[in-house]
Amino acid sequence: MTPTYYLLLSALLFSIGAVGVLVRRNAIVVFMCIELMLNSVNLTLVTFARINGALDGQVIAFFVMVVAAAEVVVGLAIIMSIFRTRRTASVDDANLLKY
Amino acid sequence: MLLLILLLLPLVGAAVVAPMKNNARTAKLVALGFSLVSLVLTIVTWFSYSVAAASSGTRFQLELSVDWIPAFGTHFALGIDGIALVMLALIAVLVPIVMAFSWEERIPEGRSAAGFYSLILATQSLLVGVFAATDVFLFYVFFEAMLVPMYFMIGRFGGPRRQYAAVKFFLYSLLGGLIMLAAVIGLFVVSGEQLGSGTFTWVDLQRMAASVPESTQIWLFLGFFLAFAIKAPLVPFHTWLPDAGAEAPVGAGVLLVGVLDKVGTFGFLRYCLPLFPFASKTLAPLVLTLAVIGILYGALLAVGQTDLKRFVSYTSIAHFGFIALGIFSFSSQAFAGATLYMVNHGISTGMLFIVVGLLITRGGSRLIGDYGGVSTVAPLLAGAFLVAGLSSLALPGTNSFVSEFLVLLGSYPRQPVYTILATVGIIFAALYVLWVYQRTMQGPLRGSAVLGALDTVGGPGTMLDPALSAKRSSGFPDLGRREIAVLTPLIVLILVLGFFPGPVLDVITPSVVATMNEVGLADPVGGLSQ
Amino acid sequence: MTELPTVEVASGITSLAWLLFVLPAAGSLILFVAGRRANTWGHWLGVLTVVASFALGLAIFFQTIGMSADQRTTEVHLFDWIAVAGLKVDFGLRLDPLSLTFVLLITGVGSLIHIYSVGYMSHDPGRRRFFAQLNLFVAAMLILVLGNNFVMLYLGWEGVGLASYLLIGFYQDRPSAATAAKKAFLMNRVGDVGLALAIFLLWTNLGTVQYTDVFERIGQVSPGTVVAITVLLLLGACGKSGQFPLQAWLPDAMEGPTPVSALIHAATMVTAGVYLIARTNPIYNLTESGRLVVALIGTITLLIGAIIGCAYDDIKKVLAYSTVSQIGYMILAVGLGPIGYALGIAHLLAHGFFKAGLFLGAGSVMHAMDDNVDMRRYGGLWRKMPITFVTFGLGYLALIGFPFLSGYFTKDAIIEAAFTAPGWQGWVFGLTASVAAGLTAFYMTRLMIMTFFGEKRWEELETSDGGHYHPHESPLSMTVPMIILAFGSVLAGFLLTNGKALATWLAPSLGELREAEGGALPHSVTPWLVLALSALGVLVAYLVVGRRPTPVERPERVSLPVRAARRDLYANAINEAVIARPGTWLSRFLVFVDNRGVDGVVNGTAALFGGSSGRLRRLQTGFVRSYALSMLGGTVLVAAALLVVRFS
Amino acid sequence: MSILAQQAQLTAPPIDYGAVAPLLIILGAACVAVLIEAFLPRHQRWPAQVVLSIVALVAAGLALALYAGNSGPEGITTISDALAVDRPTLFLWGTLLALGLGSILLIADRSVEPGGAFLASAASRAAVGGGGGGVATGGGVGGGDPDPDRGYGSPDQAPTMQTEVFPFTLFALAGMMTFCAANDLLTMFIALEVLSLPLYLMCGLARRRRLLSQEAAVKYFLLGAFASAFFLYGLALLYGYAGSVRFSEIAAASAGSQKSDALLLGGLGLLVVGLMFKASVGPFHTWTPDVYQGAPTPVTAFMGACTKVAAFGGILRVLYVAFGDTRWEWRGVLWAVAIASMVIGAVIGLTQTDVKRMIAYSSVAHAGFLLLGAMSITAAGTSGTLFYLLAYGFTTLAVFGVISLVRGPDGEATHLSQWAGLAKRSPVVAAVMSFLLLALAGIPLTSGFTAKFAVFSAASADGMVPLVVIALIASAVAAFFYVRVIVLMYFSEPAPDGPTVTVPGAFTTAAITLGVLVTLLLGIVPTLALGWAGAGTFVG
Repeated sequence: MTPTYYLLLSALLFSIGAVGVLVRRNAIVVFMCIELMLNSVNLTLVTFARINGALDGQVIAFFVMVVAAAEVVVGLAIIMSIFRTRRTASVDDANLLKY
Repeated sequence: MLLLILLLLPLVGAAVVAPMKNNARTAKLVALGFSLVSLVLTIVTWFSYSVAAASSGTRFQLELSVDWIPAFGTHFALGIDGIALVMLALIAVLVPIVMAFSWEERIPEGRSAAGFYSLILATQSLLVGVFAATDVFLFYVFFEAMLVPMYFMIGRFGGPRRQYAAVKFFLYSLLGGLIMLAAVIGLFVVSGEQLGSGTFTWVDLQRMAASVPESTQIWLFLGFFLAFAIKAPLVPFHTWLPDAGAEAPVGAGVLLVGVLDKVGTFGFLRYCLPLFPFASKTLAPLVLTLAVIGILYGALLAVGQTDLKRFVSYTSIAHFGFIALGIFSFSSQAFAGATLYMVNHGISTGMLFIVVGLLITRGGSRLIGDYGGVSTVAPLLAGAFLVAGLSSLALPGTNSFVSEFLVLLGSYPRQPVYTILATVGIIFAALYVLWVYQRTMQGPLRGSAVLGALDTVGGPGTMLDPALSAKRSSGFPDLGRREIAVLTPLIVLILVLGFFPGPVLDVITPSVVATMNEVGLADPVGGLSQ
Repeated sequence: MTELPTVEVASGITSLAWLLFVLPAAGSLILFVAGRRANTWGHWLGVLTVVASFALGLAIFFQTIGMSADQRTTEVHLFDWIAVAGLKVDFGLRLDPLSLTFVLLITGVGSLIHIYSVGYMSHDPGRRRFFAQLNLFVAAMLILVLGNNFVMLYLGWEGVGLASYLLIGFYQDRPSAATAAKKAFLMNRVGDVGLALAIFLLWTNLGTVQYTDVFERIGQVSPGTVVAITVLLLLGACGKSGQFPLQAWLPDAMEGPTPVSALIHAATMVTAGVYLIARTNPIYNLTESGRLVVALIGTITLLIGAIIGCAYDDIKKVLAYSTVSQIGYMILAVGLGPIGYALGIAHLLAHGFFKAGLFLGAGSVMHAMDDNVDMRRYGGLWRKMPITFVTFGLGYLALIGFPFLSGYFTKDAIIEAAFTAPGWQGWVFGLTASVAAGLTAFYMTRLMIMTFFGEKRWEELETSDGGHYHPHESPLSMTVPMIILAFGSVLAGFLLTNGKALATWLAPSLGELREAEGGALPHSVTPWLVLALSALGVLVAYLVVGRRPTPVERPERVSLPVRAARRDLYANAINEAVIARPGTWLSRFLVFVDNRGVDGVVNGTAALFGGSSGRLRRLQTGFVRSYALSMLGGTVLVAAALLVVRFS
Repeated sequence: MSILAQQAQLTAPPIDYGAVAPLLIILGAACVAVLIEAFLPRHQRWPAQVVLSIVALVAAGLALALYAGNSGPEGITTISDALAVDRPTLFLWGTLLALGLGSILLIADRSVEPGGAFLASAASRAAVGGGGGGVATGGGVGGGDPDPDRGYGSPDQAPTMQTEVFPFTLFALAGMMTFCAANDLLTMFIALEVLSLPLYLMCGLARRRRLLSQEAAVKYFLLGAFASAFFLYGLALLYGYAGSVRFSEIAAASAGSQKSDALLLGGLGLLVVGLMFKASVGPFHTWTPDVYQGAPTPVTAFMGACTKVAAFGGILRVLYVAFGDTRWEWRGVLWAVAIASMVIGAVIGLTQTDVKRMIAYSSVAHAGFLLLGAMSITAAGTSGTLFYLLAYGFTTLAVFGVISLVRGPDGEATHLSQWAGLAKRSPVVAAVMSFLLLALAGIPLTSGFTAKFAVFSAASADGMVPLVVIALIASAVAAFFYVRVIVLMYFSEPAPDGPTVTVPGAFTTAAITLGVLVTLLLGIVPTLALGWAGAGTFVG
């Protein structure tokens, strides 16, 4: 298999993630879509590392995972807090701030 | 050094006066004191200025230059030529008069006289900076900064639509200023290309002017021109002036129309022409067209006004047309005329504004239709109005005649068609002045403002009964002592400069001759007289 | 080419010539500044300064007349007025026979009228102001005639315009006075534009505005330019002298007090146009066509004035149109060139006497008639005011050219000269002038009959304040000037033309008076023709007016020509329709354009920004997903654009 | 295995501690702050945190000054080239530290609002009591809190505040410092997250208006994460293109250009989007108004000032070092972005009715102006942008400081109508605000003018005259809304139940004074700062 397929796959995943952010209402799901985007990038990185024959890509992917994990902690905390005050996790309900 | 003191003194005054909110009288006295000291210093400056040196080629005198922002090649550089000197003199004369005039001005609720006087002093300082700067960057800084105190003067102390007028004034000027900033930056960049390192020093930029590519000149010229055209104001960039002029308190209006707007025409003469000689010559027809349109259009609009202060503003638009005509006609006489016109217009329109202000103070209305037959109850006021009006229509023997005549005479050889059209404008000038005079001052007593003021004292009756007219005049009083004191210096200047403009012209002439050289043109009629 | 006199620096008493105008100017200034304090003595100061000026003028005159003809032109340099680079405008005086003649006329007649005014204005609360303005006028008029360059001329020119404006509008509470004053100033300004442009042309072509230099170098100028200059100067003259097409202001100017009409709008200021053309004769000498235009304008005006004069019932307006007409004669005369300059000036002087006298007489009549000016309400006054009647009558006879009185010598000389113009011009000018002379006799006779003869129509009428008329002779201060002027009316013509006294005296300024030769009619015929026409005019007037009672109310059913004449031959209507009303419309339209159009663009731009801002901010919906969409969209655009830029 | 072999050779990279000392001090302080939060009794935390933060900032500043004074104009890279400490870095660090100090002062102030803006609520007390540990969010549960104003702790004790905000600030600051010193994309990414994550949390910390605050946090977080993903994808593509994430190697690779430019440009595009998001450049600005409005004002001040500095520091470095040679490929696109940003900021700002939102749009417009400087890959462009950041940061800081002073009965009065006639009630505050607004408008004798001049002249010199003209027109349009506030404050009559102006405590006063002074000084005598900004350029 040529590495290009992996690149295409990751691009596809990235797009799915992006579209998911746009179409889903639940904050958690939106957030998971973003995680999907991050992970698709990991795939890209690893693929490029493979193509280039170097390890940097993989190393970067690890970094990304750690960052993503940290992001999850913070993100969930924020989503939790808003869920507690509003009793909903729908991002569309949070639109007091506009115009 | 003298110029620096002249610049800083009013600023110090402004800072001293500003906190005296609770003691209006002291504040006024202190402010007046500062302005009088400035006047004395300006007189000293006048005599320190050497006409002989200017004639022998010294471009600027009383110079002072300190490095300011080396990264931009800017200097805090002051210096004056004859043109700047007469403008400084105009400021120094007008400011005490404005202060004395505003002495009993009704300050709106919640504002303090200290604030107003402080703003006048601040404006004075910045205006001195504008005229005395010999560094383009410094000039620009003052050019923009002077908007701020004027903005506050209009917005805080003005008439009913002051917010609109102040914002319009500020934004319109700022827009012009920002476009000029683009040109200033462009000039800096071009000077970097031409001279190796960018500079803002006027003299260096002027020296480089001839070698700047023509298309570049045109763009840069347009940038400067637009700002100055808005400030001056030339038609069609004038609509802020009637609003600002009408809503500004009279004192601020005098400074606005009398001095602040002159920065525009001063800018034409000091910056547009010498720095972009090619563009100035190429685009002169455009400017002249605007100028002539301004003369006729402004005059016709002045005829159609119903508001006294707007009327004065529109007359100014016509006058600025004459000044622009003189500047873009490229002859020593026209230049000198335009420069003198700046001074004279400050005096005569300043006086017209003040007289109109006195009228409004008495009648409480700005509408022309609310006045009539004022000369019956207040003959001195009517007389002052007439003197100011005659000066405004450039009657020979008044100051404005000399300048208007010089402008037209100097313009004719190079621009006969424009000059003929402009000359026709003097008929309109007579029309608007005399018509307003007729409607407000002549005829039987009429108009709600006049009758209203009188009715509060005595009932209506035959007006020729002297006893009754004395009684009436307490409702619509004639000029008081303070008011006479305010107007007298202006009347004296109007007459003296009408018959003896020599000392002022002597100061101006070397500088306009230098400007002619910088533009690279010879006088069209110069050779014939030999 | 004219032979130009040598110009010398003034010496002796002549060097004091500046006092001539400084005295009245100072008087004026003092009266203005002193305010009410001067109410008791102000008028005497006014009289004194003008009389002193007159005395000084006489002294200078006698000194000058004692010198040889080629030394009579002198200059006094006071100071540099306007000097920039190549331009140098003197504040300087030129004293030569022409200017001295005018100085004497102005200060002489001026003195008389000042004295007259002391009586005439004695009941007016504004008398001090009146004398201040009258003094101002004398000063300005003297500057006008004394200046040694065109700018000084212009200074005086507009200065007298100002004085005229102030004096016409003297009765400030009368709206009609204010309107008339404004109209006078504006129409004068139209002329002033011409004068100004002429000055610009001279400067452009010659680089100077001094008379001496201009006259010396005018030969270098191309003929076309010379014509332009002469026509522009004529425009100036038309404005000031009430000539066609700018004649309409002069009759309205009668709103001013009568002494003003006498001094300014009859004797002196309105003749400034004649002075201007005479003064610039070296320029006019160069151009045949320029002079032709002048003569034509004069001819048209003298006819118009005479025709309209026949129709008015207002005594001052009749006299005003008579003035218009007589100045037309003068303009015609100077338009004839070297054969006419001196004749024009001679008629000007004679006219100054008799017309001033007539106006003062009219003032006296009005004084008696409670300021009523309608001749239909006069009648039979000769018994009540004999001095006025006699002096007025002498002025009348002088005006219609009664043999051996002033008009006979001066006006007939002009008509005679007019007939000598070449070709068709001789016929046109000569005949028109002759016919107008007949008309003059008609309207003046009509005026005399309606005023002094016939039944006393004022007896049954009430005055404006409800009382009855009590006609009376005027006080001495008024009658003495009238008597002196009556003497002038009788004698001036003979003295001036006898042995060509005036022409010889003026020769240094105007060149030798050339004898008119040839022409349409033989010289011997002309005086008889004019006399016959005048007699006819008198006769017709007697037949039409004198033989039947004059209705007190103006008959409205009159023939077309009368109707036209009553409406100033539609001059005002034309001005109104062509200039005033479109001007008002234009002004209103421009105000609209400025508010809605120009300012509309400004405010519209602001509104555009505001409106688009209001719409755009709606895009900020508050939904996080739409934000994400806009980010994604932006991203796609940026990425796509980058790639497109690279790969296209 | 080669990996093991490499491992055997692995040695710690050399670190120039002198150069990175400021960064380490801040990071260390942040860690200490966490420990304080964990171990000190609640009533001692505030003084301890404040002292720690200030000391750390001052110490970092001193370290920076020391290093800057001793090192030459050439920069160095350190920690295996992960960080570049060059003159722009030092300038940005200095700016960040100073702005950070100002922000800390604003955040620490407890006098403006009793207990400070981050007062722990009764609900979170319950949570604390139950769980024992500090919950990171200040919001807690329970919208229907009966007495949100009541103090925390013992009844006689002054209300204390949620002191977690201090470590957050320090961490964010450290992230920002790393961000603008980052010499490769990975470091940059990490730094981006380090600076972002605390900010997300800080946005949600508002004590009052909890709903708004939390909404701002959610929006900021989701969109921020979304943008991070783009950034990361760009990183990946560039890695694919250059085989490295180091700027200098990307530049070198693009110079060679044997590979597909699609990867380069695609990567650049996505990368730039991520950066633009942080810098709130339109059209990636959509979060800005909402978050600026919703976040507690001191946090907004911190965000508005410091994030802008960090983000543009990063943009400058990326564009200059990594993509300087390919500028002709991307400049056109950035032109469009800059125009969009200026127009969006200036135009939409016109009709805003909330002061904080208005300043947010103003920041969008300013981002457009800044982009002009960042796009001109010249020394003048760099120094101009740096100077602009310094000037803008202080002005913004002071503006939000002033905004936090104007309060109504229910908290900050940010609606413009509440500002009517403020000059009458509090002339000093109105004057200060007017001055700051004029600075934002770019009136001469304020830093705003000097900064604009520096940036625009650099842009003109680099051939972007039309853009400069557009920028100036946009400035004129934007001036309208600044002027409108002045009009309201000075020319309008005050509303009868208008807001009061709190007498600021020493901290807020100090912060505002600092901001105003810098704004004024940079307007009148900018020479020194311009000299620093132009002292050297980026190293690769």
